[in-house]
Order: sequence, then structure tokens, then C-alpha cells
Amino acid sequence: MAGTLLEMRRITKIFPGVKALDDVRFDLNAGEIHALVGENGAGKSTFIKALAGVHQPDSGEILLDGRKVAMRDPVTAQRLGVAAIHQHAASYPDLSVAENIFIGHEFMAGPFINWRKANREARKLLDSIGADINPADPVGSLSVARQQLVEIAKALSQNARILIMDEPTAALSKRESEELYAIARGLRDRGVAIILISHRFEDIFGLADRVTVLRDGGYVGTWPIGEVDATALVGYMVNRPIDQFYPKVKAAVGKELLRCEGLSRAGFFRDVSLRVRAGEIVGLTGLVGAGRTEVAQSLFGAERPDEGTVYVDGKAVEIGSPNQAMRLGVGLLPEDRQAEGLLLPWSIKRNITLPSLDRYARGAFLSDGMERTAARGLREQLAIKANDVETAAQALSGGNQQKVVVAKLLATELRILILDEPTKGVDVGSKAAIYEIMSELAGKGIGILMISSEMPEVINMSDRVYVMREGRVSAEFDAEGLTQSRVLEAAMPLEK
Amino acid sequence: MMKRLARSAGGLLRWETMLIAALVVMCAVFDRQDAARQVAGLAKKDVFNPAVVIKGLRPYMLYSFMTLGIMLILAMGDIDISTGASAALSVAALGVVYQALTGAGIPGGLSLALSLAVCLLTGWLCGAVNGWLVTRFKELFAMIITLATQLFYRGVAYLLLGGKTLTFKNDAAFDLLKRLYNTVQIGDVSLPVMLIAFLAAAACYAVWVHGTAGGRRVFALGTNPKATLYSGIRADRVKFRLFALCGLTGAVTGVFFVGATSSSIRADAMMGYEMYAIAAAVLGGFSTSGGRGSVPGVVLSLVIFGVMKIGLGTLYGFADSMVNLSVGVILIVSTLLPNLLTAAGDALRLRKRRAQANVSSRALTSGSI
Amino acid sequence: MKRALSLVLAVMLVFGVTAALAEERPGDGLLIGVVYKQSGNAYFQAAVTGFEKAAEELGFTFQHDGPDDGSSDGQIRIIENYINQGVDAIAVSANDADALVATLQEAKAAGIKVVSWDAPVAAEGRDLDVEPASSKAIALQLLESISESIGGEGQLAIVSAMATAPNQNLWISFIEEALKGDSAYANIEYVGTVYGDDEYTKSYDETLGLINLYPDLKGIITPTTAGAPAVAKCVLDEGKSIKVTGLTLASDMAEYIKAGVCDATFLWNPIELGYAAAYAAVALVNGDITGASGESYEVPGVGTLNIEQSTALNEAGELAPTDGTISYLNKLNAFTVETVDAWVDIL
Amino acid sequence: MGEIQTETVASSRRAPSGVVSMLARRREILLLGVLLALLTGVSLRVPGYLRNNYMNILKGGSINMVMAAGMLPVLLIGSIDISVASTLAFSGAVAGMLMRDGYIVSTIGMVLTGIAIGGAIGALNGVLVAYGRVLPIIVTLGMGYVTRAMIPMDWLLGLNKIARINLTDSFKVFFLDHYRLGLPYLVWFAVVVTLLTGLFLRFTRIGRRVYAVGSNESAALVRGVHTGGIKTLAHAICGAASGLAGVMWLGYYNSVEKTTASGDEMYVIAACVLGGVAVTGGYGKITGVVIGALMIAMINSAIPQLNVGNSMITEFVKGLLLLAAILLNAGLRRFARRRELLGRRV
Repeated sequence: MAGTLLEMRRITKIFPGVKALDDVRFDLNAGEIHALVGENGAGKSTFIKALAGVHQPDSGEILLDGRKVAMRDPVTAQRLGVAAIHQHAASYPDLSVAENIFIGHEFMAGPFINWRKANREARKLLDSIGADINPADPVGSLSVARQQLVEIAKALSQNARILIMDEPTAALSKRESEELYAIARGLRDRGVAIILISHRFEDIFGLADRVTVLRDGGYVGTWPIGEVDATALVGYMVNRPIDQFYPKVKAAVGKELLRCEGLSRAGFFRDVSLRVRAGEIVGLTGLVGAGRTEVAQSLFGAERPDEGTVYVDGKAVEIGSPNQAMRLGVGLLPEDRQAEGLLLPWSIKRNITLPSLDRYARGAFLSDGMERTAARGLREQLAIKANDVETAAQALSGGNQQKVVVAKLLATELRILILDEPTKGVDVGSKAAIYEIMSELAGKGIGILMISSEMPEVINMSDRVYVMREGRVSAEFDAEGLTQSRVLEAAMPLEK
Repeated sequence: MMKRLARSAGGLLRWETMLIAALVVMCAVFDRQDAARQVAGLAKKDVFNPAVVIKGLRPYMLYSFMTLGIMLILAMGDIDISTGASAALSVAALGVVYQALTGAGIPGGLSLALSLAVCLLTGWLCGAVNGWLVTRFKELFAMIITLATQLFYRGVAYLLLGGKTLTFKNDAAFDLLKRLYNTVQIGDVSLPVMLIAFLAAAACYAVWVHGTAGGRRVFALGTNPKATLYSGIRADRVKFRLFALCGLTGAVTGVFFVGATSSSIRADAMMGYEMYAIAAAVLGGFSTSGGRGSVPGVVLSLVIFGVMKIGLGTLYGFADSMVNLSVGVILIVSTLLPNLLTAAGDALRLRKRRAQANVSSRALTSGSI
Repeated sequence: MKRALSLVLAVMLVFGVTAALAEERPGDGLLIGVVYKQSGNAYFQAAVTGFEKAAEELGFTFQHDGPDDGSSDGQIRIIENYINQGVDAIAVSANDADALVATLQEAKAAGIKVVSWDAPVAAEGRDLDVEPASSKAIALQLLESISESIGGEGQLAIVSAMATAPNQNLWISFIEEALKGDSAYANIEYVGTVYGDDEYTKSYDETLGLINLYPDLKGIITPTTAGAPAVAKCVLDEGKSIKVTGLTLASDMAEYIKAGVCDATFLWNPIELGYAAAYAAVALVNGDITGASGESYEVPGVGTLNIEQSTALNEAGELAPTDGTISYLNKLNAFTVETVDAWVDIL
Repeated sequence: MGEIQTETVASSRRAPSGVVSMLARRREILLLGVLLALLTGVSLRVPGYLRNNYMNILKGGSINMVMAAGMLPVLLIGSIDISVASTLAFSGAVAGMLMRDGYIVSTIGMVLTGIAIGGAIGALNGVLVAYGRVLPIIVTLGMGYVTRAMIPMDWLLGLNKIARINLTDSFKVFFLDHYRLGLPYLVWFAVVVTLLTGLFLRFTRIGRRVYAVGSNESAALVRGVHTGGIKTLAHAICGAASGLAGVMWLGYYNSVEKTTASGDEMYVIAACVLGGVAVTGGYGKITGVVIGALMIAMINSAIPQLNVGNSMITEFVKGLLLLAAILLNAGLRRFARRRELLGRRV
């Protein structure tokens, strides 16, 4: 194995109001995949941004090949061979694949860009990593997985020696992840060093050679991957044992609350039938793109299905809008909580009361006191960590933001909750808290439809599990004694 | 204790407070100038005193009703640049219908009531068409849609009037409209009817916008439309109603405009009024990106614009165009200033933190040696 | 500080006294507010020089302004500012004859004398209207000139300003009347009027439309200073042998007059018009005249102007006497190849 | 199920066939079709319309086209400029004043002055938008007020109205009386400006960054693109084009005054929107803008000749047409999207 390629020492970074990195160190060998883990807010992203030149550390030094360097800006970092593939693929959706790959170092013919050559070279690069993508297509028309491949091709085109992959598999299906793993291993074998940031243990243990843990902006330690297991890693990340990770209590299952028959929406799903009963947590899983979120949106009235009937309490209903859905008692916790769940600049209180505003009115006028009382109650109940309910939602951590979205649904006294990836991007501690809330709600007789890609979560939290494949329900299981392999089997696309 | 003090200090820096301060400073400067002019014998009389200014606010209140409508469109993060045109169309409808009705021998009073109803309905309809298009074609911007309807409404107004001016001379019933531009004598002060009407309307708006669930939902929509929709709020319905309401406020502006211009009705009326209204709403604290703003702020900003134009015109002899120039500058500065202050504040806080961090890390280092 | 102030006062007093001693002028101490249709318009700038000249002679002070956008409500704003300042008289060229009436009535109620000039305000809103020449005289002058240019036969069109402009409509109606009634114009075929809205491009496009619609068009009358250059430019660009006449500024039209597009164009002297309006205003304020029919006032260099009953188009489209009064300067300048150069710097 | 798609999302790219979808993707073609249809309609009513008027359409459209070409980069970065008409009038007036007072004699001097004045105003807009973080509509609304108000600044510049008499003879004849390949210089200016804009946007690095900023600003920022600079540049280009348009206006009409081009910014934006430029930024082609500008020029020239009896109908038709065009555009894209979804295998 080649020697140390990158060394970062005593990195400290301060933002208004928070010390994001405190004396963090990190080293990276050529031809190595080094995982960087930690809860949300542990400082991984800031650390990476310091390396990629987006942020300037307030103190500390970065050594590349043993020489001290300053990552003044992203361009410098790029020139020094550092390339980042971001969590939300940071490409230009309107521009072509070739252009995305070569932007910033285009092939020029005099003062003009040589588009023909760009397309040819892009094709070569994509072929070299085994990606079958037309260089002339706009990137916006590609799937997330393919957009990441474009990003990798772009990094390669810049002769990157250090590749930062920030949550690369977060939006990928199992199969796409496997493809990405293969490409990452291929790059490692070519001598590229990879920094892998991920919440998924599958990624970490399946791919990494070493792992470094950060906690609360500080450095915890670095271990070869063989010397740690998942439990130990979680322990380092949260610094507290998690005894009851899946606090699932079987609740009494009551009458049917929600059912759909033959629900179809062109291009997304077809002939979907499911039901949710009181007190039941129903898992809905499948690969990303199998149509789960779209089914949820149709049940919630955000998108209209083309065919099929929805029954609430056994009565056929027409759900044309989220408003109608909520009046029928159906609530949705959307997948992207920042974009769809929260009003970030607004206070916790106002976020919580928004769906149920009419309740806090005296006569025609809103009563701040009533709002505050309700919000405080829910904050206690869900243990939302914040100074008080006047704190803006954007100041909260991911897990606490998710709790606020849950709280606003709870304030409306819904009977059916559709939770779309409730723990995605949520740190370990908050995850446990969210599971607990789910259990509690089910115990109160609320029916829960939980969409999730995380197998252990699906199996351990659900009473029943539906699996979707390519827009259709491919299987229904009782969660009792269900194994990951059976679920996967139902979720994986049929091979030719 | 300290915290509470800090919070009230923060409250002092609120936009409305700054507007009040600006108004007070402006009045003080104008007052001095007025006195100086009188001493120097340049002025025939006391030009700048409450009575004169309040009465003088009249022409600057013409677009005030429209501002109420447009500010809520801004609060939703949309924009409506067709309101001036839809107001002109409403007024054209008023004139044409009145002419037809009186021509058909229907008594003036009844005709006026009917045609006023048609006028308001036309304004509402114009707004409703905007609202329908905006909610129906979400991929298009309100700016583009209302740009097209602006040309269209104005065009229909021209068609209706055939390019002529409609006047109803010595028509007792129609002359009632002129009274809308009158003043009511209260003590020494003659209060414009329009000012009273506007303040009443603004009060209703303030209560509605800041006190009720409906108002809260408007700001929610401007802050994050998707999350608001997912919170079970009928976003399209809210949007449709606000656009329709905006059209209606345009029609109300139109009715007052007819009163102000001695009941003469023409298709090129109220050209560019929507821009005045947007300027007033923005100075009042509404952001064109939505989610922000207050009704008292807008009332203040309308008064500030009025007082400024009166003062610059009468005391400094600024021409009408110079006044417009000041409006432009104020518009830019009033939005630029908060941005700069925020940026400066952030930088300052950051430097403080850094200094603190350095001290503490130095302390640590020295301790470890 | 106090001493400085008293010094200033003393100086002012001395000046005031010497001024008063030197000559008692009829306009001393008077403030007149002048309102025109739009700011930045050369024609009104010229009229303002007339007011300046009168101010020097009569001793009054005046302010002048026009709205940025040429709107009636803009004029209302300006008039209300003048009322607040306590002017003694307002001299206004109205964008809309009726729109200003209520505001001007308020001014009259406050004891302010109102003179309209160039474009009249409806009778209820004014004390006196001062106009360069009677509408009929202007209309006939234009028609006679164009008829001469085109040899008394062929197609004739009119390019007007706004369709709402009252003076334009009055001229057009007199032209139409003469075309119908006067046998001298029997061979002229009148094809109609288009409206250029006093906008350069619109006037140009409308003229182009006319030319294409009527390939045999021989003459165009354009009684608007803002539209005339566009009309002449269009004719010149199209290379047609169409003759143009109208009410124009000399500087705008010198080129076209020399290029042969126009044989003669006409305009009263706006400087004289402003000058006369100022004299009328001062006479009204001083009570020399009340604005009643039959009175007259003296304007140096122009002559004695008689005040008569004004006329306007009624709803039936006929010219009928109104309640208002008017006085005409009755002087029209012709700009021809010979004379135009002398005028370009003035108009 | 014979053939199975493994990636539902990715397979959505499979372009559906059919004329409608093709039209939806190539908005420029659709637009050209509409233009031709309009032309045919007018020609039926006014025989020989095109033969008699093509030059007027080109001449009348060239100023709007130059401004629209300048507006394109601004819309591409997701911004807007509603001060272009005021910039035109201001630049034209100041350049004309400099010529009147003898500071500029040559036409090229006028052109450069116009570009410089307009470019400076545009750059100021850009700085306020990019660095002052003021919303573009507010900045340019304010700037429009300011520049328009400054036009009759006789108190400052002794400026009143620029008329033929103020211009040199060579300047007066330059734009309309000099021809190359059968087209007057005025039209050539439009041709050159649109060509340059197109080349710049398609084939230069900075041009592509304009698209990049409009497509994903934060990504561009992270990638080291000087987004503030690009935004300022885009606005400066827009201003410069408007400034040039001001000189062209002076060359065409030989007159600039306070109200010159007042309200024309709406037609500039309309030309871009008709041309399929996305006001959200990131998408737009110069060809579309050219067609859009021609369409508006055609409406302007055609309506007076249609002899519809009411010359007041122009605005009405323009609004109706713009509305119809954007709705048709949206409807087609929806239809294509629907077809695409139905074509997808689930």
C-alpha cells in the first residue's frame, strides 16, 4: 500500500453560534477507502468542506504528499486533486452530461468550446467506468444514480486523487448501490483515495478499509474496519449505549382505517391495493423508484391517481387534495422534511400549529397563548431539543426538525399517518426517539403506513410489510419472523 | 433581564420602527425648511403643517387600496403587474355600463349602483382570471402570466371605450363619485374621505392578516408553498382568492380614481399604478420573495411616500420627475440596507466568536505546556 | 448668530424697499403655478420662457411642472401642491379637459385664479382660456396649405395624437366640415384619421399602415407636434411623394421642410402663448379683468386681446357655445424653406 | 413481461415519439410555426403584405431584438431586468446630447458611448442584485424610475429632447440609408448582436457559466464559479444591449425624449418568453428570442394595415397572443409529459 497521501491536523472551524470542528485530525492513504462517520451535526460535512476548499478552517493545517497546502477555494482544491461528489448531486440539470463533466476545463478551439470533442471524451470516460449514458442528454433527465456516475466521471476527468463521496447511496436502490460499490472499488484499485461519508452500515462495512468517527465536532478515533463492529461504532458515535433500538410493542389491531383498491397512476404505479388497520404499523418497502412515495402522495391527495378507489373507515372517498385527506384523518410526513415538511424560518410553535390553526382561535382571532400551550405540550411529549418553542425550525438538527414535523401532524389528531422515510438522514439518537413515538402512536390506535428503504427498520418496526417492485405490489408479509433476504427477493427486479 | 432588554432593543430595530423614525426625521427636516422659507420670505404661507399635509396626502392615496391587494400577492411570493390595467378595465366597464343604463332610461342612482357593482365584479373577475391561470399553470410565473393579462386587460379597456374619454357632465348621480375625493372637516383639519376609507380598510386588513388563521396561511404559503400544501391548507384556493381580491382592490382604486379625476373615464388611466403599489408594499416591509411583511408598515410607507412627495414638491421645488427619481432610490436603498446590515451583523458576530475561540484555545495551549 | 440674522433681514428690507421704490409692477409679490402636460417636452419648455419673460416685466414669481407620465392624476398632484403653497393663480395646459375640473374648482374656491392655455380645461374649472388661434382658423389654415401642396386633388389622411385629445378632435371636425362643405376641396378624398398617441413609434407605424392601405395617398395633415416628425420621417423613409403639413416645431421639421416632404408647417409661438397666459393671469388676480365676455387685456407686442364666449363640441358633435370664455392670440407662424432656419433655435 | 426496465426513473428518458412531443422539446420550431401561421393569416387579408413589409418588420423589430438578446443572459441566470426601456431612453438621450454639444462626431463614437452608458447602468443593476442581494425586480424597477426621471435633467445636463437638428448628417443616414446585402445597417446591428450573443452563450466558457449559474447556482458557487461576477456580467450585457438600442433608436427615429420607449420592457420580456426562454433560468436559446422578437414586430406592423376599424386593438391582440402562446407552450409540455408517463412501463 502506498504511503500517506493526505494528512489533516488540528482542524478547527467556527461558525456564528457554533464551533463546528474542534481539533480534528484525519489521514488518508493512496488506494484506500476511508469512511468518515458520525451523527448529523458531528461535523462531517464541515470537515469535508474544509478539505474541498468551500470553508476555510480557522486553524489547523492540511498536508498533501507531506507538503503543507492551503485550500483557499474549491478551485484550488480541485487543482490539487480533491474532488467532491455531493449528497445532493451538485450538477447543472439543464446542461448536457458532457458539459457537466468538462465544465471549468472545456476543450477549446481558439476562444470557442469544441463540443464535438467534449462529447467524444465524455463517452470515453463514461465507458471506462462502465456507465451507459448519452453525453448529449441533459443531466436533469437522468436518475440520481446516474447523475452520481456523471459526477464520478467528472472527478476522473480532473485527474482527482482524492474522491469525497458524501452519502453516495442515500438515494440509491440496493442494486444501484452495488453498482456504485463496484465502481468505487475499481477506482481504489487504480490508486484513487476515497473518503466515504455514510449513515449506512452496509456502505461502511462493505466498502471501507478504515473508519474515523467524529462526534460533536470533535475527533473520536480511527480504526481499521476489521477492528470495529456496528454496535461499537454506534457507541462511539453517540457515546451512549442504545439498549432498545427498536422499541416495537405490539398494539391491539383494530378495525380497518385506510384501504386502497387497484390504485394506478400512469408512469409511476399500477394496481396497488393496501390496507392499514388501527394500531398497526404497516411497512411499505422496495427499491427507490419502485413507486412507494408516489403511492403515498396519491393516498394523501397531493397527486391524483388515474384509477382505483380509496376507502377510509370502509367508505369510498375521493381524496383530491391534502386538505381533504387531513379532514378524513390522513396525514403525511413527507420524505424531504426541509422542502416539504417545514417552514424553516418559522418558529417551532408556528410550524406545529399551522395545520390545525382553527383550533387556536378565540372567535376569529388566533390566540398566541393557546398556540404556545399546545406547542409546548408537544415539545415536551416528543422531547424536541430547543431553547423554547419560539426557536426557528432552521436552527434545529435534522432529528429535531423531523420531530417538529411529527408534532405538527400530531396536533391535528389524525388517525392515519403515512410516514415517508421517517428516519432518513436522522442521527442515531433521534432515530430511536422517532421509533418510540411510532410505537406509542400505534398503541393509541393510530394506523401507520411507514415507507422505508432500511431493511432492519422495516422488519423490526412493522406488523405487516408490503413490498413494491416496479410500480406494483410484489409481496405482502407478516413481519413476524420475516428475514431481509425474503424482502429483498420480492423487491429486486426480475432479471431477464 | 438582560435577555429581555436585548429583545426589546431588537424590537426597536424592527422595520416599522425604522419607518417611523424615517418619517419623523423627514417631517423635522421639512418643517425646518418650511420655517426657513417663511423667514426668508420665499413662501407665501405655512406650507408644511399637519392640516396641509393630511389634506395633501389625497392624490398619493389613490393607489393605496391597490397596495393592500398587491402586498398579499407579494406575501405569497407571487407578483401581479396587471392590477393597473385591470383597474382601468373595471373603470371602463363602470362608464360603459352606466352610459348604457342611463341611456335605457334607468334612473341615475340605480344605474350608478348597478354599474359600480359591475365595476367591482370586473375587477374581481380580472383578478380571478389571473388567479385561475396562476394556480392552473404552476410552471409559469405569475410575473409572466400577469404581464400577458396586463396587455390584454388594457387592450379590452381600449376596445370598450374606443379610445375616447367618457364623461358624465352635470349628471347628479354620477357626480356622487366625486365626493369620494372630498374632505371631511374635523376641527381645523380636513380629512380626505379617501384617507379615512383607506385607514378603515387597512385596519381590517391588519386584523385579518396578522390576527387570524387566514392571514397566517398567506404568509405560510409565501414561506414554503409545498410544506403549506402538505399541512392541509388549500393553497390553490387561498391563492385564487387573493388574486381575485387584488383585482377587486384595483377596481376600488379605480372608483376613487374616477372620483379624483372629476368622473372622466379613459383607458390609459392608472398606467403604472401597480409599480407604485409594489414600491409602497416593498418599502412597507413586504418582500417580493414572499413570507414577510406587515400592514402597519405598508400604511407607514404610503404616508412616507406621500409626505416625501409633498415636501420635495412644495418645499424644495422638486419636479414630478425628481420625485420619481427619489422613489427609485428609496426603493433600492430600503431593500439594500437591511441586507447590508444583516451581512455586517453576521460578520461582526463571526469575528467576535473567532476572537473568543482564539482566546480559549490559547488558554488551553498555555495550560497544556 | 442673532446679529447675522438681523443683518440678513436688513439687507432684504433694503432690497425690498429699493425694488418697491424703483418701480411698482402689477405682478409684484404674486406667485403663479404653471402646469403643463408633460415634463421634458420642448414645446412646453418654450412656453415657460414666455412666462419667464412676463415674470421679468410684471414682477411675479412662478413655478412650473408637468407630470412625468403625462397623466391627469399627475397634473392633479401638481395642482394640489400649488394650492397648498397658496399660489395666486394657476396656468394650466390640461391633459384631459374634464379630469382637472374638481381640483381646479377647489383652487377657485380658495381664491386662486385659473387660466388654461394651450389645451383648455372645461368651462367650470377655469376663469379664462388663452389660445393661440381659434380652432377653426387653425383647421382651415392647415387644410388650405395641404390643398395647395397637392394641387387640390387626391387622397388626404389625418394622423392625430390621442383619440381623446379635445383640441385635436375639434380641429379634425373643422377640417372634415370644410372638406364636405367647401367646393374648393371637392376633389380631395378624405380617407380617415388614425391616432399616433403622441408616441413616436405608434405614429410611425400608423403612418406606415396608412401608406400601405392607400397607395395613392397624396397628403397627410398631422396637427400634433409630437407625431409630426414621425409622420414626415415615415414618408421620407418610404420615398413616397406624399405632402405633409401640420402643427410642428421648427427644429423637428427643418429637415423635412428642406427635403420637400413639407411645403409649410405651422405653429403659433408657444413663447408668446405662455407670455400672454401670464399677462392674463396677472390681470385676473389684480381684478383688471374678471374673465367675462366682452372684456379685454393688453399684452405687449401681441396686442389687445378680447375675451369672448368660447365654443366646444357638444354631445351631438356640433360646436356650441359654452359657459366659459376665451381669448385668442390669432397669430400663426408658417415654417417654410425660407423661414424655418430662423425658428429652429427657438422652437 | 418480456423486457423489463431495471431503472424506472432512468428509463423515463426514453423520448416518446410524435409531433407534439417533438414540438414540446423544440419550442423554437413551434414558435416558427405560429409566426408563419400569423403571417399567412395577415397575408390573406392584406395581399402582398410580406412583400411590402418585410423590411419594415425587420427594421421595426431590430431594436427590440437587440434588447431581447441582451435580456436573454439575464433571464438565463434567473434574474430579470425591467429597466431596459428606461436605459434605452437614457443612453440614447445622453449620447444624443453629447453629439449635440459636439463631444461626439462619429457614429462609432455614438455606438460605443451608448454601449458604455447602458453597460454601466446594467453593471450597477448586476452589482446590486449579485452583491447587494436585492431582488432583481426591485432593483430594476427602482433603476427604471431613476434613469427615466433623469432624462429631462436640464438642471444637470441641459438636456431636453434630442431631435434631428442635434445629430450629425452622417449619423442620421448611417442606420437606414447604408445597405449591405440588401439590408440596412440597423438590421445588421441586430444580426450581429444576436449572432455574438448566441456564439458567446453557446461556445465560450463564460457563456456556459451563465447557463450554469441559472441551472444550479449553489453548485456553480461550490465549483469555484464567480457567480457574482457572472450575474453582474449578464446584467451588464443586458444594459449594454439596451444602451446600443438607445443609439439605434436615435439613428432610426432621429429623436429621443423623456417618454421614448416607455413600457417597451414588457415587449422585450414578451419576446423572450414567446421564444421559449425559461424565466426560472437555465434554459433559453437565441434562435427562439429572434423569432419571438420578429413575431412582436410583425404584430406591430400588421395591425394598422389590417384596417380593423379600431386602432385600439393592437394592445388587445398582443396580450391575447402572448397569453395564448405561453399557455399553448405550457399545454404542449404537459401533453408531452403525460405521453411520456403513459409510455413508461410499470
